[in-house]
Amino acid sequence: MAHAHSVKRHKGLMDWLTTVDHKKIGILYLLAGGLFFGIGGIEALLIRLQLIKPMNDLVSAQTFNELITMHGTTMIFLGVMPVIFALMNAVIPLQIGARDVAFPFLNSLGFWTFLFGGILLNLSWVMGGAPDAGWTSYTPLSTNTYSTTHGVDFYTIGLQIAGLGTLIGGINFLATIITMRAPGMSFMRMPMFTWTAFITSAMILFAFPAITVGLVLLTFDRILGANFFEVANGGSPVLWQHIFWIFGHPEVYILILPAFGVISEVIPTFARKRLFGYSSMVFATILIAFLGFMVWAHHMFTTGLGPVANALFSISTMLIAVPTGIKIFNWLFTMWGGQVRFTAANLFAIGFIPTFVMGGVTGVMLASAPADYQFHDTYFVVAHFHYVIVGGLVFGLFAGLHYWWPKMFGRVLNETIGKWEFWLFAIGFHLTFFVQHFLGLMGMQRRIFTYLPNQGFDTLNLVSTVGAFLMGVGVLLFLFNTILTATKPKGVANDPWEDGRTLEWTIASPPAEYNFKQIPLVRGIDAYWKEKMAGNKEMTPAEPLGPIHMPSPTILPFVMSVGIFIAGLGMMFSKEHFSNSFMSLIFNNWIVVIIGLLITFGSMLLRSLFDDHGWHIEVEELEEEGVKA
Amino acid sequence: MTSHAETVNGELPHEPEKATLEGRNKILSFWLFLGGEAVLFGTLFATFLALRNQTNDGPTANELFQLPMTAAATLILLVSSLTSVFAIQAMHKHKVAALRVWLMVTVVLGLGFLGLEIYEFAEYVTAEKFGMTTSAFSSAFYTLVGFHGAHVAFGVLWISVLIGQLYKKGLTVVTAPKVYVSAMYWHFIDVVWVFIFTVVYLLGKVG
Amino acid sequence: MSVDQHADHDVIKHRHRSEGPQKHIIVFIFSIILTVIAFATVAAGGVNATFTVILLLIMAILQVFMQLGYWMHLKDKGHLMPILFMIFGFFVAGTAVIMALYWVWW
Amino acid sequence: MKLAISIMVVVLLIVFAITAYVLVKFRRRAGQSGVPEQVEGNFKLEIIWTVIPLILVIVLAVPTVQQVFAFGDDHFNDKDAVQVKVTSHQYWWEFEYPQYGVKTAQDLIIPVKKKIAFELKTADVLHSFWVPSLSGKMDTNPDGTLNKFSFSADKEGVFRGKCAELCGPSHGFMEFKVKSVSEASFDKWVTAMKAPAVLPEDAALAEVFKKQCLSCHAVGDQGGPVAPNLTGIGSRESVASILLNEGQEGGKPVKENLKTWLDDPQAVKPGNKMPSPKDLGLTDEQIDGIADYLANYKLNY
Repeated sequence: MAHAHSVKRHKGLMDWLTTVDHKKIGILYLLAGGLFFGIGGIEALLIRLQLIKPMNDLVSAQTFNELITMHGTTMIFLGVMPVIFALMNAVIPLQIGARDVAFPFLNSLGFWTFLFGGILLNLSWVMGGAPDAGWTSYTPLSTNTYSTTHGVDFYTIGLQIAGLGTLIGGINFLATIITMRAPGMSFMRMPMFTWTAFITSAMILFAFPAITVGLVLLTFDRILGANFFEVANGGSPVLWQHIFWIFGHPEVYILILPAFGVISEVIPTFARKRLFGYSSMVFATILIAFLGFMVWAHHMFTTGLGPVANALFSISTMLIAVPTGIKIFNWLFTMWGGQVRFTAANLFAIGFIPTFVMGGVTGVMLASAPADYQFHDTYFVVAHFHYVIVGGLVFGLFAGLHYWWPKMFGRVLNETIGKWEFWLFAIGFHLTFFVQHFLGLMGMQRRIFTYLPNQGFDTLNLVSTVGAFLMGVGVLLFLFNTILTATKPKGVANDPWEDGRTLEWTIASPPAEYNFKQIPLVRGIDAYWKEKMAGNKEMTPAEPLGPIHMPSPTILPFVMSVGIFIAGLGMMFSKEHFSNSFMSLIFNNWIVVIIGLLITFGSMLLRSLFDDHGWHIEVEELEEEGVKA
Repeated sequence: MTSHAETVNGELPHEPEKATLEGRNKILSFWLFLGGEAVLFGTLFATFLALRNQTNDGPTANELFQLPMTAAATLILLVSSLTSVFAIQAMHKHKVAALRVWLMVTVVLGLGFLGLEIYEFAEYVTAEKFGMTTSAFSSAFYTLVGFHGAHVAFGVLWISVLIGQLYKKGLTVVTAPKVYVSAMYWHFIDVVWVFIFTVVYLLGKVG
Repeated sequence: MSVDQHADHDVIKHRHRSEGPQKHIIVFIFSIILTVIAFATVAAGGVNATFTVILLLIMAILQVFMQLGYWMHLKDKGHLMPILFMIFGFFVAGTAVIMALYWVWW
Repeated sequence: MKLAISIMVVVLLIVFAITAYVLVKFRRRAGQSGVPEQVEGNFKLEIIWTVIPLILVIVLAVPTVQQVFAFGDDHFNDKDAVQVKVTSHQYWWEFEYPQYGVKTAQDLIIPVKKKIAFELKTADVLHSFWVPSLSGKMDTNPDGTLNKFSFSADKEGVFRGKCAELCGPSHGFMEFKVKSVSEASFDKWVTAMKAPAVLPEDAALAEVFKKQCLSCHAVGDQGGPVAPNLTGIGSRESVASILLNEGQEGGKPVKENLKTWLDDPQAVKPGNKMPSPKDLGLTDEQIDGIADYLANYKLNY
């Protein structure tokens, strides 16, 4: 094994298409997430423009429904999920002291599958109309009878493909965190972000199969004429709601938990104080995840499940307030007695706390079924979930991006612009969504494309729209900041915030391909901080310097994803009537689907038949780089 | 991490599937995957249970199902599960030839099961006028049992590819985890079938 | 693998080799018996329906436990994570089934 | 709900106060270099902020459960309840009073202070029946999952009703009105509804109306059930639920609204199922005549 295999090292575009390096895949996730976040943001601004005044006719009713559907779907599945995965990819292996993830190949496959699913979904805009039944796609509105374009097909197939990618990513991170931790890093010494990534991945594992089934059933209804949700033939629309929310509620915790993790990293660093109540934080995270699977029907109080179900789900939902409260107070007491520094990252993290608490208290109010009969499907709900998802998750993501940007790119984002971003975004956010609580209480339902005057909605909607544009400016500033920073020279210190506590700050920014020359020995929670306090400059290595085995880059994940993409398109149009006879031939006979699947399974076969021996970075090379550094 | 030392000395360890970190990772994450599969099939079962009485004037479970055929399918799959246990035992004893034979028996039994299922479905569609579009019950039935059937088909293909690799590459620390994982998959298929014959067929007969 | 296992490789190997197929054949026979009980109860008919349902479910769960434990080695050491994840998988699947039984029609 | 809001406001104030205090008191000062004490946690504090929220949750849960069960009671067969079967359509509401043998659309007439017991059903996609100022909402589901609930209006007046579940392009326009009237008026209304249909006086126009409109709509004892019942449409609060009639803020004369609607239904309510009268071959004069007839088709109650 000592002898090194020669390996093709790609340059430029090919390098990015074939990379299996978690740090590069993290950047790819960030780019893809940024793209979809931008698309979702533009959709949001169009929605707000349409609602700026009563009886507005900027967009048609149909277009508006497409906009809200795509805004929700894009933001949830394609906008914030990949940014979460970007941070997880960029940080988790470093935090646990690993050279890579457990399955570099799967990591790449997960990304490309996700990306092609997202592209497929967004192609709907130019291929005959976007989905229009809401991001929840309640049946029968989303069945063939009432949604006659291919929009919902793009939704079902695109999300299945993107979901597959997410699931693969989730399993990869679970395995990575379980088996790849550095010596000495027990579960109870893992950084909080790693913990939340672990729990989030577990939730992905258990929640995504449910939505996959739901989407398969809806696809079968729409394409194969099955009757799962066809009322006339015995199907049940309520069943769709259950399946959707059995996935859907865990999904929102999948989103928020990583934000909790980011906050738990950023606040201690900038307060120069260890996380208060680490064990109770871990416990609270697990409890939230567990309860998250038992509250789904609180989205269905008005469906009419009956008093027993409504009472049960009311109580289980309220219980979630307890572990969440634990977290809030732990963060506050982390800062208590510390030395809080107001960097851009920390501003977002601190801003997260009151904002998220506001989303939390409206959540408890919604948890009460009798009150929800009034609140449900109004702008009160819209305000609530934007407070937790934007005020919670997106604040958390911005905190994380500012915090780890130097580790990912070797450059610190401009702090002054960063602070402007925060204030614009935060003020815009509250302007947009705070007033929506009152709109909801006054009786404005969600998902209406316009509203009659004289209901007292006009001014508040105008304020909301103005706020949305302020948020938009904040996001543009962030974009500008990243571009500006990219023009600056690389080369920040290993620990640019000077108070880094975890392993990622012990290595170069950005880290070498192999992350750790020698795997570090972990002696306690906040491993790096512990060494610092003991007066050490570096971690104690847990192994002698030796050749490092690296996985080979490969194009197969990309090809496999292209195959799935083709099969998905083929599936969608299999019942379409084409004027072109060649198109009818290949689509109506499932030839396209078969070609797509052959590409995918063929690549899988290739992967199985030809072992990847990888390649080695030799000791001499490592030492050379050591000298250079 | 002792994995490297074990592969270097050239001799295959007792449990070759767990000799390398890659192998152990593979097995662990396959378990995780099976946890997700449990939810997948759980949701399909839930769908079936919710729609089991929605027959829309089409055939009902009681009219449709023939116990002898289900019993035969059950026996075939159960035996194939046992043969894949034998395959793993052969692997642990480094008897590559026996391993290949047991895997082949498993594949043949899997094909037998698939044949029975296809025959059953064809019978329902032609003789009983019970197709995917007949009723909500029929959709749920074909989707649940069909998903399981697709899993069996994939398993058959997968194990066949592995048999080929065992001929070409022999039993190594790279091929062993693959064989082990495929056996886990095969057992899981059998576990799902236990629930299918109970919930779909037997409880369908009970009504 | 612990250190003494390495030290005494041959003995270990021998001990492992002696692990024969008996255990698995017993599991197989058990599975067959449980299956036969289930099929026979239904085929015989006339038994109280509620009782049959409960009996069938018990037979199925017993069989699944045996196969997971022995054939898939979940009862062996070092399977904490697989056990945790399988339990939670079955838990989520179970909630879905409860949903289907009680909260879809009213 | 007041209890919930007050508890939540208190929680918010506490968190905001602690946040503000921490941010002011413990900001890093220039030249500060020492390392603060690394506190692992505080068992007592952690217990406190676990137990207190738990108690608050219990305080909230008890009334919630009581209300859930109270709301879940079925009053449909109460002796003194007025039964109303609501059927929702894309994008209009049908109200049937089985005790009186009356069917109407869009304007739900109810006697004040009496319990109105609803049975909710949809004819197509899911909708949700909601009168914000009178009660919470309930989904309208297909057969097998029908919902029942009840409310009563304390005072006479007109209340806005809405659809709260996305149901297609005109979801936002799927409104209705609840008109709470005295019991005497209600009885008069029922009698008026059961009176024989009044058709256009002009025989030719009546023929056109019967042929083109009554194939789907109904007036009195004539016509079909597919589209909204038009009996007494002249005295309703709106045309097509969003063209408000005189008497409401921003309202216009009934006839004008009817003409707007008949002129191009799709322009008023995108995606609705009504064919354009012009496409059916009606002339402008005929449309005008029908609008005039409908505007004057009033019920006296």
